[in-house]
Amino acid sequence: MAVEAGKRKLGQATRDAFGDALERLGASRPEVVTVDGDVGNSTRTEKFAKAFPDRAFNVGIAESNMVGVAAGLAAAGKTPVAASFACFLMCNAYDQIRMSVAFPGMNVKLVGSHAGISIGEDGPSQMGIEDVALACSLPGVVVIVPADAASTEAATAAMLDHDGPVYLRLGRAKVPVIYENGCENFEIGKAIRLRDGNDATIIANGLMVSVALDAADELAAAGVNVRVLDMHTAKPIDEDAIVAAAKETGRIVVAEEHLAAGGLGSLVAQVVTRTRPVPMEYVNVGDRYAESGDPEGLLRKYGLTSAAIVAAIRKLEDEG
Amino acid sequence: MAVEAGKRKLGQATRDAFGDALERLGASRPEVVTVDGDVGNSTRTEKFAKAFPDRAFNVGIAESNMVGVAAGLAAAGKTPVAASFACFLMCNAYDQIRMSVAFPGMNVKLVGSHAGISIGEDGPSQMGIEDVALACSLPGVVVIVPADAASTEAATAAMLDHDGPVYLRLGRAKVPVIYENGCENFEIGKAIRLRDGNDATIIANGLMVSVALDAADELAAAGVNVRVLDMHTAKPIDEDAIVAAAKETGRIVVAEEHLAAGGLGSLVAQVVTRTRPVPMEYVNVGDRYAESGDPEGLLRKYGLTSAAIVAAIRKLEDEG
Amino acid sequence: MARRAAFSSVAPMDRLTTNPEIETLPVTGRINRVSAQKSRPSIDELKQKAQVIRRHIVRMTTEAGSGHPSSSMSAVEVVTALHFGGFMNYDPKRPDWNERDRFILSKGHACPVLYAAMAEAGYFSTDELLTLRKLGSPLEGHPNMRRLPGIEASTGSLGQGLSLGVGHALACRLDKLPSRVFVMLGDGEMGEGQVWEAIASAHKYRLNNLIAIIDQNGYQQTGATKEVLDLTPFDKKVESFGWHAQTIAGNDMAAVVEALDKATSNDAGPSLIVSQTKKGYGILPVLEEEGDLNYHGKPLPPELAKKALALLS
Amino acid sequence: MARRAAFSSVAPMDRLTTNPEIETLPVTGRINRVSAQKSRPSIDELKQKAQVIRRHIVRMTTEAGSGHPSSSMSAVEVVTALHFGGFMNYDPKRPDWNERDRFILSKGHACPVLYAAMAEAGYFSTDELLTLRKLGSPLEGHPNMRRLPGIEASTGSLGQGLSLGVGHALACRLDKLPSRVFVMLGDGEMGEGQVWEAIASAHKYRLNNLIAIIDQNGYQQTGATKEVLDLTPFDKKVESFGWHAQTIAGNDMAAVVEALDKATSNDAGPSLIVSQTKKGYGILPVLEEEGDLNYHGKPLPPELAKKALALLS
Ligand SMILES: Cc1ncc(C[n+]2csc(CCOP(=O)(O)OP(=O)(O)O)c2C)c(N)n1
Ligand SMILES: Cc1ncc(C[n+]2csc(CCOP(=O)(O)OP(=O)(O)O)c2C)c(N)n1
Ligand SMILES: [Mg+2]
Ligand SMILES: [Mg+2]
Repeated sequence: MAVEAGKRKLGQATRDAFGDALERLGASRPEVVTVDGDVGNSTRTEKFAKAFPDRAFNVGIAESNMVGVAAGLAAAGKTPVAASFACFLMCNAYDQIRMSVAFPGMNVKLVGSHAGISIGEDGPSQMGIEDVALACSLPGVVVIVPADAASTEAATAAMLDHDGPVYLRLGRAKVPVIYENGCENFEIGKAIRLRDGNDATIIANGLMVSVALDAADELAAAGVNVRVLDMHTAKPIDEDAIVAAAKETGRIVVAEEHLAAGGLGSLVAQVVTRTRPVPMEYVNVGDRYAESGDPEGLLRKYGLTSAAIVAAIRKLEDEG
Repeated sequence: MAVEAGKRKLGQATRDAFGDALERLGASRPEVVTVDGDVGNSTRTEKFAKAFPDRAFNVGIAESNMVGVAAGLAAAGKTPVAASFACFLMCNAYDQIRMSVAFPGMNVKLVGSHAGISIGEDGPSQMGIEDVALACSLPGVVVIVPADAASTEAATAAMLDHDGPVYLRLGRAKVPVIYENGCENFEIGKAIRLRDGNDATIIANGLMVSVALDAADELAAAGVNVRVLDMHTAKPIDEDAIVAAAKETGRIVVAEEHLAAGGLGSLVAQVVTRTRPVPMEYVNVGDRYAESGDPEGLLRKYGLTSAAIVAAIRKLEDEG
Repeated sequence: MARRAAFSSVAPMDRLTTNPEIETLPVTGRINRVSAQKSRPSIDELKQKAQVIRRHIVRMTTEAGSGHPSSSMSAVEVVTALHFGGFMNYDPKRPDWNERDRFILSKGHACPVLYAAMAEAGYFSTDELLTLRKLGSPLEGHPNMRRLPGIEASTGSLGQGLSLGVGHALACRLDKLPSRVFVMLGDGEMGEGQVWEAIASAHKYRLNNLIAIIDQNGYQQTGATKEVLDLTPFDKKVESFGWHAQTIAGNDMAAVVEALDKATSNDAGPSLIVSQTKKGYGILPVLEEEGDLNYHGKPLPPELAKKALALLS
Repeated sequence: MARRAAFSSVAPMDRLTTNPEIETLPVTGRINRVSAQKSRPSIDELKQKAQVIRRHIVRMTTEAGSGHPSSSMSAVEVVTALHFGGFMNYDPKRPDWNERDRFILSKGHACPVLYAAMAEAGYFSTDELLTLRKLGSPLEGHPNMRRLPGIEASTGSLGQGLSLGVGHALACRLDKLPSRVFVMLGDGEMGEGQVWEAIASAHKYRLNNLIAIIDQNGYQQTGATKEVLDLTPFDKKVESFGWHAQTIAGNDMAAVVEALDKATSNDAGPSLIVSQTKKGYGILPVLEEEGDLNYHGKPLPPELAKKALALLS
């Protein structure tokens, strides 16, 4: 269930960090409620639900209604957290999110766990690999893809503090620790520069942040100094950080556990072409569904590795 | 109900051209069936349904089931056309399209009418402005956005001939004629060069193709020669045409009746940055829902005008 | 039941003056539910109000040149009774007053009836009705809660309103508010699976502050519901999901008032009113002449509007 | 009914030899429906087959280290009776034979029961069962029709299978095929609105070639269905949508066979079997010992698998 940790210590899965944070933050925020679709033990809202049973609603396997109920609770002044697998939340309730949440700007917190192919054996039906594209196609919705436990904790607090709809993308597998001393400077819409460098930039989110750091380490050993940005907020995207990266490093690789279309890569590309056109490469799942298998094997097979990122940087170097 | 025709003759709405073509093509293709969600008189599948009542199924206001039934029909060898408003089809049945159509590669033809803000008075709930992003996030699904009646007719035939899932995006309003003598060289995945020029390129689809031609005319009068591509297929995208445009014209504007995120612009940007980074500008709805109003007024208010395209080209010129 | 005992809100009377037109009829939405029986306007007064609303619907959609008058017409008695028959507490000056009762028009395309009722109730001037669907007007083609205070839900994609109602009802219960939540659905709309999900969840939580009304006007967009997707009898189906249900003649004001009385005194759980109506009720002779008893999604051309208004005067 | 009269397909007998294991039992899926009554294997033979399938389920999920054995166990009798009790015509060598009957496992997470039945039926070797969920294996965590011939639908997102079944049934009717379509759903899965949309549309088209089975094992992912979302009694609800419905003891092979007999001789429209089962049936003592009668989505650890296999021998 874990993924390659590289040199980093393996920490909690982001869903676990979220579950812990929600329970903790829920204590002092009586307006927070959860709406579940029979997967609270997977998304980890279960912890909140056990602590605050009166504020937890499980509507069964009915994601459309789950989102609608959350929107109604929000309209009446609550801060509902509606959680399911990323794919069932975003795909199965998309019109409800569009019309009942995004369009009226309801203060609903949408939490999708089991994002990406790293869920492993359950296979493609349970993998959210289009969820970021879908979430970013919702005007007014903030989209956060945290990389590790500490940033998830910070993101959960930021999400609850933000006045308006938010989508938080979480993974199932344990992931390496990025922020060893917490992530206190987490701010929605502000990328975090994890590694300095001027030869190229890797912009990553979620699971791929630690993979990007591995790639940067490898390249550093070969004398290539690569900047690494944790672009935890896909929307609103940190244009300044992107423009600076384009200007100062001249090459950008975007790495994400997502389809090519509509993900972080496409958002960065639009900024780059509008501001400072530079060569880019993309490390992602491409345009295909994955399959069942062990998480590590899948990440390798579908090219979400530090080797793939290194190769992308090398390609950009070769081209000029 | 019509939109600005510029110098061009106003022709049929693309939904009307589709309805006519489907009825005609259906006669010689007994495997074609329609599955409707109570809006056949809006999508114009009604014509087919009247001609071939035994092959037309209207499951009522239930888009999820509509898509699932279509997928079952396809699994059993039929060529179902599942049609609704673009937003209800793509947004309300997205998970069904993902799991029952795209993942198993079912030969379902998804047709979304009433795309874009040019539907006018009915307002945002009925406007599909995220449908292209959603459709392009479906591995293996061909996405076509025709510009006028003739190309819609050709696209309808190409869609039925294609073995696999297709999304066809249609508009409600009458649109100017682009292909006066038909569109016989229509080919999925091959952009059509409507205007030659080397100062810049406008890549457009749907309604915005005629607006792009208006902009090109205006610029030509001022001595700026702009290439215009009808990028009717958003997926698979015509990389060659994009690379050539980048190389030969150095500047690209993408114009579409869609949100900024995940649309044609984002697809072109990814190709451009991977192959030949050049400055780009985007003319689209941005990141917001529109409102009720007359189509022309809306297109103006939301910046989908030839003036906006001209301004975008001018901006690129000024920058270098 | 606790929520009944807790009820005490009485809407201030000065709100009566918001809208000049409103004073022509002693029908208001601001009657204390507890004393509704005594102060409720007469059926005749409510019928008169319904007539006023019907005239607004014809005028505003014809002026707009698009819209759904027939879908609005069938719902007039229920919307009128709710807003002016003493069944809903609300304050047009404080649309976010948390003790208000809430009305969600899930069949959002019928918003002309709601806009007309809101104008009559004093949320905005009746003159604004004629801006329907015009660029810049908050009276959009489908209700937009962000632009028009008093609208409880942005609807237009069918099937979503009852889930919103469940959410409101749960929140009101959590906050120990006396508020009731009314949701109006179309009979065609009942084809959406989300509605059945919401029905099931309302029963799970025994939401006795939730009342759904199906406007069974017999038609949906492409034809008669019994041909497109026949879900009648609705009461049997929804009862099988654990709800209380009644079926009434929904264009008969007295029957509507009686049904709302019953529904609002059912404390066991959610309650359904199957309101059997006619699409276009009030202007049926005009539609008959046109040979289209569905007349879905189109306004009356000016000459027919004239005839219709004559029928409604 | 026309579709019955048109029936004439008899599956060739040589298919019996596809899988060596299959010959150990004279139970096959290739019996002409018309003569099913005569050539049908005995209840005891079917029970033996069920036991073989249960052993496969335990072994393959424990070997995989993940999966849904308890969800598979409850469904064994129905899946066995369908595939080996003479209720389905199919040909493992021609999975796309258009006269085949179709089985759609809408509760796709229970695919181990289907894979085991398919291996027993000769679609592939029983050895392959142990590749379940491994990278490269077509026996994915949820059924993938693109990679495993014989799988009729790629499921895993709950709620979608019945709509697919409606599509198949419509196509079979259009093509005048004698095929029947069987769809198995979970009781938790019934919360999905799409299922109710499909139920309504199956009634609209009076699909007498469609049979749905709800595996009412009383649990869904997070607990007992009666606590999470209680939709019982299912028969009353689905009957109110116009279906024929029966409720049976779904882990009793004789009852299952009798119910399938009844369902397949109902020509008026779609038919439902509410199959009341126990989640994990066959290994209940092991689950009881573990104190988890739902045991959702986890394999037995090797030592428990041993105990389970002992129970099943
Ligand atoms: C999800 C969705 N699908 C389709 C439509 C298009 N549509 C608008 S009104 C309508 C018919 C509604 O029928 P009914 O619910 O009976 O309402 P009525 O107009 O008869 O009052 C349809 C299909 C929609 N608005 N939303
Ligand atoms: C649309 C969707 N939502 C959630 C899930 C996650 N999930 C997998 S199995 C399951 C419980 C299923 O319960 P039930 O239908 O009763 O099947 P059982 O396992 O009891 O046979 C859930 C919620 C899913 N697969 N699909
Ligand atoms: Mg109706
Ligand atoms: Mg169950």
